[in-house]
Amino acid sequence: MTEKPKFAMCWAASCGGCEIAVLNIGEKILDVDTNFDVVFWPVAMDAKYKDVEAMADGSITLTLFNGSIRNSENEEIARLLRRKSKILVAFGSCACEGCIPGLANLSPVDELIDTAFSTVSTDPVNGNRPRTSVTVPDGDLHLPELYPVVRPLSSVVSVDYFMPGCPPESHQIAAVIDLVIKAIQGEAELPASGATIGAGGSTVCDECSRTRAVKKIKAFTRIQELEEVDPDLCLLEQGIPCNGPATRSGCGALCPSAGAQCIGCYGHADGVIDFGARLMTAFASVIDSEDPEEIDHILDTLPDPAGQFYRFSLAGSLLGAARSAWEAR
Amino acid sequence: MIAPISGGAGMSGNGGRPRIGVYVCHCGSNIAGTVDVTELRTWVERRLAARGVVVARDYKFMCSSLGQDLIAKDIAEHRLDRVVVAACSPHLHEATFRTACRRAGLNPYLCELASIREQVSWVHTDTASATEKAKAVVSGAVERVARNAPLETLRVPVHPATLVVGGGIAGIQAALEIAEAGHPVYLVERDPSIGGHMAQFDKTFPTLDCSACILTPRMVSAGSHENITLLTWSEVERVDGYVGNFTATIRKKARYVDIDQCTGCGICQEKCPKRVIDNVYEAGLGYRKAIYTPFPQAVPKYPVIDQPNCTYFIKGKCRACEKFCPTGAISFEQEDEFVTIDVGNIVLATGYDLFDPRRVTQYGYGRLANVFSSLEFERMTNSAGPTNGEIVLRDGRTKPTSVGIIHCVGSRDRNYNNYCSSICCMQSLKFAHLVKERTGATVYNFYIDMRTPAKAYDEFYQRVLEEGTLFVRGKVAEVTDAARGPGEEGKLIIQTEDTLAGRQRRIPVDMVVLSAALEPRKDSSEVAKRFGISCSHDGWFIEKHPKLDPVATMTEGVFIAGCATGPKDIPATVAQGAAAAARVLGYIQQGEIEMEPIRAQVIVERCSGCRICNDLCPFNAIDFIADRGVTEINPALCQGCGTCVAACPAGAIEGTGFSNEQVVAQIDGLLLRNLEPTAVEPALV
Amino acid sequence: MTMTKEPKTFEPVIVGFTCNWCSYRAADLAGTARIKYPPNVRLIRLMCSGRLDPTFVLRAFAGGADGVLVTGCHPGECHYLEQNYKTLRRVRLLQRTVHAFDIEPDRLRLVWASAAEGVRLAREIEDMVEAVRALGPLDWGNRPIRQEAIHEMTGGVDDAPVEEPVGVGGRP
Amino acid sequence: MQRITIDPITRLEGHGKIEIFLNEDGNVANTYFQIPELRGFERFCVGRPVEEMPLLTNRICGVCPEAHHMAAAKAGDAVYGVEPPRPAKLLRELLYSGFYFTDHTTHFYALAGPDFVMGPEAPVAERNILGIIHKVGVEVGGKVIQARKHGHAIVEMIGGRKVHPCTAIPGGLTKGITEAQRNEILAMGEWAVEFAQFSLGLFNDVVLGNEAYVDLILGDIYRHETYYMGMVDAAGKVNFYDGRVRVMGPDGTALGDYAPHEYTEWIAERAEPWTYLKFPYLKKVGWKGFVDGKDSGVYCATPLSRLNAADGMATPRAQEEYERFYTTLAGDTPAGAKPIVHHRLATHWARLVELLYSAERIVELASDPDITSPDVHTVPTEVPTEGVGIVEAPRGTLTHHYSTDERGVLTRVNLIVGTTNNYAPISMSIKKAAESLITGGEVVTEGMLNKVEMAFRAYDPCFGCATHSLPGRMPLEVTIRDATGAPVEVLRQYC
Repeated sequence: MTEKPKFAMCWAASCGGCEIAVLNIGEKILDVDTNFDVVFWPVAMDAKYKDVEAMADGSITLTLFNGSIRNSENEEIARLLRRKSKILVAFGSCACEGCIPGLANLSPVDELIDTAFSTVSTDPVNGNRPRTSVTVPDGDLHLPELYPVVRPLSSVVSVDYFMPGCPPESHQIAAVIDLVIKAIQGEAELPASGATIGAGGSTVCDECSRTRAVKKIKAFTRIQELEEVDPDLCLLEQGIPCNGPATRSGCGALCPSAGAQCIGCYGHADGVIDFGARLMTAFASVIDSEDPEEIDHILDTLPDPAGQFYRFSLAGSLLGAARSAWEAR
Repeated sequence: MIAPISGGAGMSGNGGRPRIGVYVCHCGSNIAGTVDVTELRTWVERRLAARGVVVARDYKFMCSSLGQDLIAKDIAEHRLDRVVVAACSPHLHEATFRTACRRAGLNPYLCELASIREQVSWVHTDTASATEKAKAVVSGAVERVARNAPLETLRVPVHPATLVVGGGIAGIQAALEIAEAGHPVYLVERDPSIGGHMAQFDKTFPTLDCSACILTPRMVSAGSHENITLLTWSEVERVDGYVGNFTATIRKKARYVDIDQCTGCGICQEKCPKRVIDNVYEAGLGYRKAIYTPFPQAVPKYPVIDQPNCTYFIKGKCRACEKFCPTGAISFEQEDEFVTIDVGNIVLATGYDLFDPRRVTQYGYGRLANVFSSLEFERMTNSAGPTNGEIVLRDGRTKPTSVGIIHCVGSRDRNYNNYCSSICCMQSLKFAHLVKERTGATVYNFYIDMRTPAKAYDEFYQRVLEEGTLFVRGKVAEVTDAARGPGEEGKLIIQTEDTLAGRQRRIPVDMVVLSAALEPRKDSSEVAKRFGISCSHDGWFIEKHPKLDPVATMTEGVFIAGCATGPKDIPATVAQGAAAAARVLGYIQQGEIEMEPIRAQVIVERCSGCRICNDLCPFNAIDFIADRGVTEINPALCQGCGTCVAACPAGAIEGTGFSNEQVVAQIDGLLLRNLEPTAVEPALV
Repeated sequence: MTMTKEPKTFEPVIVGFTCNWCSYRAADLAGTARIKYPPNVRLIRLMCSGRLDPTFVLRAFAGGADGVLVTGCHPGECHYLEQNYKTLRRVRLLQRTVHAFDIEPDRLRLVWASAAEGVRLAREIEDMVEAVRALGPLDWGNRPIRQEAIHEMTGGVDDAPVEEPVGVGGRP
Repeated sequence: MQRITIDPITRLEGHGKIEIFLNEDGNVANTYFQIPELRGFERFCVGRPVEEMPLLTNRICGVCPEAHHMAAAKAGDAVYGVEPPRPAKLLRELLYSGFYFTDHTTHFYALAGPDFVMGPEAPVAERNILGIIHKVGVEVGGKVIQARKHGHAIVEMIGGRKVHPCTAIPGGLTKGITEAQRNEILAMGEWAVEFAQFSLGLFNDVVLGNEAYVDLILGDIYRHETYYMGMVDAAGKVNFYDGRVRVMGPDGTALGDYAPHEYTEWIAERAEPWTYLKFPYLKKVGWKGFVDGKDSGVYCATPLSRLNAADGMATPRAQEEYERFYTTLAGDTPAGAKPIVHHRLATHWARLVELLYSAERIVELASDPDITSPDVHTVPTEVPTEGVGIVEAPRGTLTHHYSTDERGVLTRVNLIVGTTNNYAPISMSIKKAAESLITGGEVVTEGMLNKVEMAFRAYDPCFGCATHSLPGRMPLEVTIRDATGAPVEVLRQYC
């Protein structure tokens, strides 16, 4: 019989949640094993980086890539797997748009290090800071240099599919694996290149069971400051800055159904270039005032616009990073 | 770097790379004088070929028939599916070139104008930088047009009836024109009678023919016309729907007179014991009864009971009118009544309010007895008026020996209104003439500038000059009765600067007439909102285009005429009434209306029903379909502003004609990002 | 250190958004009246300032614009009645947001200009060009951004052969 | 001088990179365990609203997000000086116990287990969960998967999501649980208790029943006499969610204990220029370098540490195991001192004791009448200022410290992540393992690689989050270079 299609899963800078999500698909894992020849999956198996280099270009059928690009090594692996893979999937929020760690792009990388090494509990002892090359009594030691900004996978290589979520929901992962297997067996069509898979085409409100009326907001409220959160009414209408309206559907509106605002981990909907732009315009639209001063007062109740609008998508946004971060180094 | 806008799927309907023709107009030397058109054309050829440009030409006058033929020829020969004309502002020639394209078999919306005249050659001087900017502008237009979709204009049926709001001469004119053409009209007037301000005048400048003589026949035929439903003592409460299909709700205020019984004999008015100062028609100079028709020639002839002033309504007894009415038409139980009507078009001719001269305290109106407002003076000179046409002081007897007429009261004055009320000069000249004619008094006209532009106006000015009226050029500082010398005793002294003589003057007179400004109706902004149109900051209704479309508004099917759009004399007002009627008739004639296909549209499968957009449309075009949990947009109500498109957090609303694709591509084109290669590891398959 | 890369006199590029009814006509008027202003601004016509999607502004900055000028009808004079108020709210929020990206307030301005205010518009443009010139280049043009954003917008790369365009000057 | 580089290529937040320098005699001169990555949460959390911290810091680690979620929520409570209602506290701890149950299960069966069940010398391919299944029967595999499912189910019910929960906010939670959910959890809890006992049984048979392993555990390779840290409740018993942090001396006499807000008096962090991670140590004792003993501020925060620091376990069965643990391993303890176990490999046993505790705790909490109360949030009334939140992460005491402006927007953030506590001891264990296995430049065997790995896997380090996965291993590459630096031999494992 002909050999099985090859499967790879790899991460760059990520937290491991995506891997856990994949493991949480339970029995489906076995389908992967029966239908694919798993050639590279460092967390799960004996994988030789060099073996991948040795493979023919395009010989891996499906590669799930999670994590963002934070250093040269991340980029190297990304480019290698792009060359070796027929279908490269940006898997999870980090790979798709940078995720929470992308917020680092609001400050220059040196500031990140300085801050981490000047906390209240850190010894000021000879103001030690990590250096990329340092000589110790026993010899020289090297640390990889951090890139000035976090970047999503697609800013380094072209990506065939995007699978959003922090992490992607297990049932969605299972569905995608099913689809690919069917496609390989010629029983199904793969979506057009560049498409987003394992998610809905609309936004979270579509899956949210909360009732909605016409929105008019005189002030945004912080969830912990609300005496009584109405369990059935749209959170945004209660003044809670919920990202649901702009966030792609697919999770099943988990957070809103748990009484917490959507924080936007599934990224933007189809055809959108910049998540923040969509959410910004949505919030601006529901502000109930035409008086410049009052508008400013209302906007003051949103203490952190950049963080609110780009919580997950900053690295993948049109601006990508603050100017000071871009210009660092 | 930003990846280039690539051709292909997203770009042109026919798939693959579009075939764009670019035409650079010299506009004689208007453009070519500043922009190096040859350099521009060759740059387009060289750099934009990869973007789909297959033909680039420059030509002396693209808008000429030869220029248009040039495009038509290329569309055929080079199978162009897109056209960019780099010329003047789209507001000038977009229609021209789109029509040219349509004639050549290309959908007109696949043609874009790049304004390199108004926005480049006319505003910049340095050829090099102007040419560079022109390149960017054209590049932007090329990227945009590549993503234009062929569009078809929307068509909606037109209800043949028309609502005319305002029974002044403008409204009457419009109503008659439409009715004469054989279509039903509802003429709504808030006062008891139609006629408006014109009914209060005696003579009309410059011909001095009697106002009543020319107006009354019009009022009568409007009142009796089989196609006109007169709704006086009525106001429009609300308006729904859209062009061709409006529904208006009208409040018919209680008249307390059953017009089916009333013959208009007038006995009730004789018998009514209650006299009321008539502040409206008689400008406070005369009296009327508590049951009244505003003036003898009123149309309709039925009176109304002035409820707040009627003894019965105050004290609960009297009912004199009821007692004496031969037909038992009086009915105190009457209540406001609401009627809803369906109409296809609306004409707003709501007129103006007169500036209250009390506001200019230094002129003493209301304080100094013999200072009169222009309207008071109109009534005084009216043979049917309170003084039977006698020009006398407040005492009602003494003829003035000297009269001062002050122009521009409340106009051309930054404290009140910056604009010129346009009729005051002629009105003041008319007053001067009437004073001379009827009293032989010395007349002074105090003016800032004399404005007599229209037909036979300046001749009238010359005539008044010859009659010996004295003209003092300068703004009057004050009117006072504080005499400084024997000559001023018991007189009104007009303190003014004589800018021709170059000195201050004090001129004692017996009577002062203030030519008050015309102002927008107090409630003009509410009215505008009700009809979905807008007002300028000083309160006049805004026309769709001040020159090219003066009687249309941004809201299709709602037209404006007369002083509601700004001060006008009677001829201009009548002309506008007729013009509005003509526009309405045009629509009715077509049976359906073509609407610009620039509209917003919901991609239902992307709509999450978040309802962010629901409150954004002032035209109520956005509906939430509760059972399906999605929002939809009514294309007929949508005016195409695109606010909801920009607001949709899901990117689920498309803006036809101004899609994100088009605008973003244009931005990239303007910034010349479209000339760059991409820099990522490409996909394999 | 960005400055050193720039020519002596830095010529900022400003993208301007105009509404079809007021500010674009103001620009036309400036033209017909031959009022001069610096060529650094490139205008885009929208039907209404309410059409201004924050994406447009961000795209302009990301695409290399040093400044963005948003213009519309005066409050209360919007040809679509009240849409420019929505623009006002959007731009205010946008200004707060881009601040976190170190984009100075002067680089994103909102100006009301009626169809009659050609001079005013020209002066506003002049003023902004100078303000941005003083701030120096924003230099976002060469930053790597998410590629599929463009993918989504414009479809895949088209490799149809490029045809030599016909170019003829003067008479046909 | 020779240099050996052990460079795991699997990367997560600060994955490990080990440099071993040999002297001319071919003996270990020194080892450096480098963390070559930093993400800068301390910086970019500044400017964010404090209520977002439980959601943002979740993303520090996808394996133990619950720990950060809780620490952040507690810091949030402290910032507002607000006391969550009792039901909210119970629910938070219940969620947390569910998480502990999953996490400890995963670690024992996927990582530690194989080392013992299969043996450190067993072939690579067998030393994983599948190996265990083959050896002790298929049903184990099923049980392990079941255990992870139950744990995640509890987390999802209370936390709203399986990974990266979202319900904890300053003052409590956004939601409670229903009666039906309580019963479900109760059932899972009872199952969990059995499973934990089964696991201890397995450990007892396979490991303690095997001389070689007992020697390995009690051997000197993995023994350090350091201080130990762990959170204890009012009764001095181990608690994961709340209490005071107790510091136990190597000799079994307590150095003292502290409330969260006092942590800066107790903990300081040493920065070295050759790594992106800092070395926390006991301020009161001081930094003496990578050495153990009573005079060195180096401390350890692991399941073993928690047992060493506490007087016992708060649940009956776990308490029994606790006692058995010390009678078996502690040996003779000086009078008045608390029995202490210094053998790092004993951590795996300690972890199973905690596994049983977490299971019993699930049952206890789920049985509490308050657990279904809808009263799960107190609205803060104080002006937010500053606060510290501490929980016991499976990998060590986790400290979040926030300062905010009057709007509750963060102005300063300090995080001491579980694993960081153990950075120094891990480095020491690695060095010790290397020393004991490399002598006279003797050619290193693959066993050695695994033993080095075992040295730090005992700590279950989070910068090896990779090693949490099924049926994972941390790939290592060792290059031996001669004095000139030229490679003599390269040994690889899984890379």
